[in-house]
Amino acid sequence: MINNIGTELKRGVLTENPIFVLALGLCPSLGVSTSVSNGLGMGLASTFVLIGSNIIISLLKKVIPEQVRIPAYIIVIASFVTIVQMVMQAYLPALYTSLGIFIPLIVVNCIILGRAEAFASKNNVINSAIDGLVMGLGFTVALVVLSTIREILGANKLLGLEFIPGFKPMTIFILAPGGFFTIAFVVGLINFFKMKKEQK
Amino acid sequence: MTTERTLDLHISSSPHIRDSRSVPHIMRDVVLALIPAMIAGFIFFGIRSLMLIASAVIAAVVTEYVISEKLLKRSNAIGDWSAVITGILVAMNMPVAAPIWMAALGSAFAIAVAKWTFGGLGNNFINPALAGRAFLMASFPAQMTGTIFSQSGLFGKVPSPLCGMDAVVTSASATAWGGADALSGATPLAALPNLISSGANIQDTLLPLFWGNVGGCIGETSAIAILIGAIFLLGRRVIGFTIPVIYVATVFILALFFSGVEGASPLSSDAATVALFHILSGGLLFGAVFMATDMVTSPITIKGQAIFALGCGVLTFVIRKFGGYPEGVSYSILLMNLVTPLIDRYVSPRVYGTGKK
Amino acid sequence: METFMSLLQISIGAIFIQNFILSRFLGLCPFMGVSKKLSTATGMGIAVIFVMTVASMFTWAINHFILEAYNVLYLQTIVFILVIASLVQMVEMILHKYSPVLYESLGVYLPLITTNCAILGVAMINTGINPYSGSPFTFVESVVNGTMSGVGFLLALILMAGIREKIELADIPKPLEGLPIAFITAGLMAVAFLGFSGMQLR
Amino acid sequence: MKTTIQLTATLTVIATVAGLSIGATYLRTSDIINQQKTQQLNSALESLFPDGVEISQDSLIRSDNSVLPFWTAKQPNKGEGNLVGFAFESGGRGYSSTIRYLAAISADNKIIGMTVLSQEETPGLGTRVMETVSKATFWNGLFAKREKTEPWFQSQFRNISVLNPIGISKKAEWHTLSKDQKAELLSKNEVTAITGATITTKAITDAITTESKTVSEINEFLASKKGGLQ
Repeated sequence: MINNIGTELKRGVLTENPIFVLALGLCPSLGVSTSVSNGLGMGLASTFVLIGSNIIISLLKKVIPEQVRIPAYIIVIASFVTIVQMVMQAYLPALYTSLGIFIPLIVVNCIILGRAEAFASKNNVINSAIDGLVMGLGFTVALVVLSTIREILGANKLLGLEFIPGFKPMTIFILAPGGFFTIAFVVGLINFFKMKKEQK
Repeated sequence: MTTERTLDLHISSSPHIRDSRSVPHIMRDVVLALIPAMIAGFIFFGIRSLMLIASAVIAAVVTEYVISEKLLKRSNAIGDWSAVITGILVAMNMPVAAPIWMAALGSAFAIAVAKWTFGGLGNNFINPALAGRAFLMASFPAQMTGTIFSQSGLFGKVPSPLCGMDAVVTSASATAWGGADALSGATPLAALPNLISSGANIQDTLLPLFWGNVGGCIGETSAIAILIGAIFLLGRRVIGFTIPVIYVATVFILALFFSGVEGASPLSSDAATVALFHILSGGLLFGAVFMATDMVTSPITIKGQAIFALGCGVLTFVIRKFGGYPEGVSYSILLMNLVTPLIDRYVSPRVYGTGKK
Repeated sequence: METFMSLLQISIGAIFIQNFILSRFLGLCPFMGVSKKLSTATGMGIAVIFVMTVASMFTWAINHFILEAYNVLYLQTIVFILVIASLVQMVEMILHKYSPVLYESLGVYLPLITTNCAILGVAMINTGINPYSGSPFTFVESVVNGTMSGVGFLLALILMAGIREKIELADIPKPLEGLPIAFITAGLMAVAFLGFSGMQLR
Repeated sequence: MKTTIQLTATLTVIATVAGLSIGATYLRTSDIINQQKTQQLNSALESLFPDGVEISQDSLIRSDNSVLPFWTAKQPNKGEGNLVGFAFESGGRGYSSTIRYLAAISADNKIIGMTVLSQEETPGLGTRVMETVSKATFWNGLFAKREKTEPWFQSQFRNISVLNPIGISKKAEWHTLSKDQKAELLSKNEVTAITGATITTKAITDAITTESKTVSEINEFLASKKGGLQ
């Protein structure tokens, strides 16, 4: 039962962060985190799909028979993704182009099916919606953190504008290896602080 | 190339120990072996080459010290000279005109990311110095290859010293090659057809390549200096013959057979010249002697080493001929580093770790 | 000959240059999950090659003869994922019935593959433009692209598994244990694979 | 048996509802998407030609029976010789993608402007064909109005001749050069390479050089049309 939205937010963003803690949805988090605008766009699009699919699946939880629940969930999720895809193409064409195939791939983002299976199929509509929101925000925050680091180090830019005049960016950070290094050290840092806290 | 500590518990990846000398001794030999190449770098590229090396070495040692002593509180690592070698190798794999800070950044990355995230010497799976160079290559492609500059050495200016052989131009034959601009092909051999069609004698380029005074990275300029170091290391049995000989021979043979498009028909004397050019140019000798032979990241058995060296040779030639980067040596060694664990797994006739006495 | 060369170029691109894991970031979850042991990595890799090839055939045909022909390309995402899910199911049943040995070795990986973004990824890539020719992928090209992308996946997976077995006993700093060191390993592998970038047959 | 029917029925209902909602969204967005696409093309075309010209679409049939669409730009309210130039779309194989671009050519076969429509080159290297040089930094740029600048890589093609091969200089990037150096490059019919992305650069110059055939085809077509009208 969800009572406090603050605790829930903390859960989604920090203690159960989908990317940094649960290691779900790694492909888009590395694939699109080359710039903050991409990261933010991807995060919000996924959040929308997550809220939508959580709501619908929670509504339908009594109707969908156990045996076909996974295909049913996939249909629901894929429909939301398609809707996001079309809306984005219509109103944010630049973002749509730069996110490329990672938009349709939201369908196979494990966070979404995971939340449907683990939460929405067992809880009521409002709680499922809140769960989708906080998990989506956690995903978005993680993406923004990763993409901020990568855009600054790799292009010396933030939101497409020069960040520190004169700083020589290390292109590797917007290439594939830099994505791996960035997420490795962010997770390492999180682990480090966790361990320090546990020692106390 | 491992600490005694890791030898005890880390069986599968430990190197073959040929005698009872300790790690610091072996490492010191490697540093000594690098001295001729460093001198050659100084002679041909001037004092700046030594500044780059110094900057890289200091950064490597400081990084090693901070991580091992301060962050991880492990005290036995710093004395083994391996950080010094990594620093030297990173700098020697850079063009002399690269900014001084870049050498420091590259070797700091090599030590911190490629080596210490895995727990230090003996645990890394990839050659740290090459990882550092590849990091710089991907981050600052302009400074690591493209820009044309002149640098005064003791024997006058070296034209267009593009690291990793974006274009090799010897002082003597610069005009014959049509100047630096005409040569900005993707590989050294891309420049060769021009050379052949212009009627210049390719053989004239071989001697400068052998002695030095050609463009390129600091460490790779003089073949003779590298060979002196190689003979020393082989004599001290720090490295074996297998890797360097097979590596170089593979590239030579491939060039002999597949150099047709460069204007020379296979197996002709022209092809032999082109093949020699392949060996003497770029970082092949330097890589084969100092980097492919790294005990931690190359296979344990002789048979495994032969496969490793063959792979390096093939990849080097393929990248030089078809690749987007000008030079294939560092990437081919890095790629074969990835394969080393598999080679060790499947080619292991002897008991792990004991090596041959 | 020309066709062969273009297929070879597609293969080199799919395996080395645009490696699904090390360059495109597709299929990372199974990559991190099953790369701890060489045997499981090999099994998973082969299963992925198999499914990718079959999925490339079906999705290309469906895209070309149904979605494009009836101008309903906007249904692509939902149709593809359903096709892939049922294909995986079908492959599982066929293997179970006709090749119990293969089923024994690949069966456990098949359910994991439905949500592997590499499969949907390759189906989506096949609907686009072949970067080496500048025109849309043909059927043969898309199947080759699918198979070879799977081979690239397998290659990255077994290299990773070999390295992970090697560093298993390494004295890795505590905060970096587990996922972070796997990412750093993958990052260093990606650095080495940069050596293939821009490779072109000429 | 009952369960099978029930399962199928549920799935069918869900799929139908899903299909209907997707269809509904499609009907709402498809027009906007199409509008977006034409608008993009139009604004790209307008950016290539000087202000106030009339752009109209035309097409010719090539010798291999394929249709080549192109656009002509005319100075309005002028009689003879009012043709400013024409534009066509083309592409070249880059480093990791096909680079589509739109080129506008003047009556004397020089490039009026070139703009890259789509590319998927390596971030930080090849994608710099789209890079603009701007003094705006993150710190002042958030509040200041963003000026619209043309990517420097594309600017350097202005006045380059299409009929002669286009050379590549690797000395320094165009935006760092002085006025004299830029003029010298232009006299040699050269553009500068993006550092570390020579393949991308060469893809574009090669593609334009190959299109010199298209340029003369369009020229001939326009000349014959003019002749036919007289």
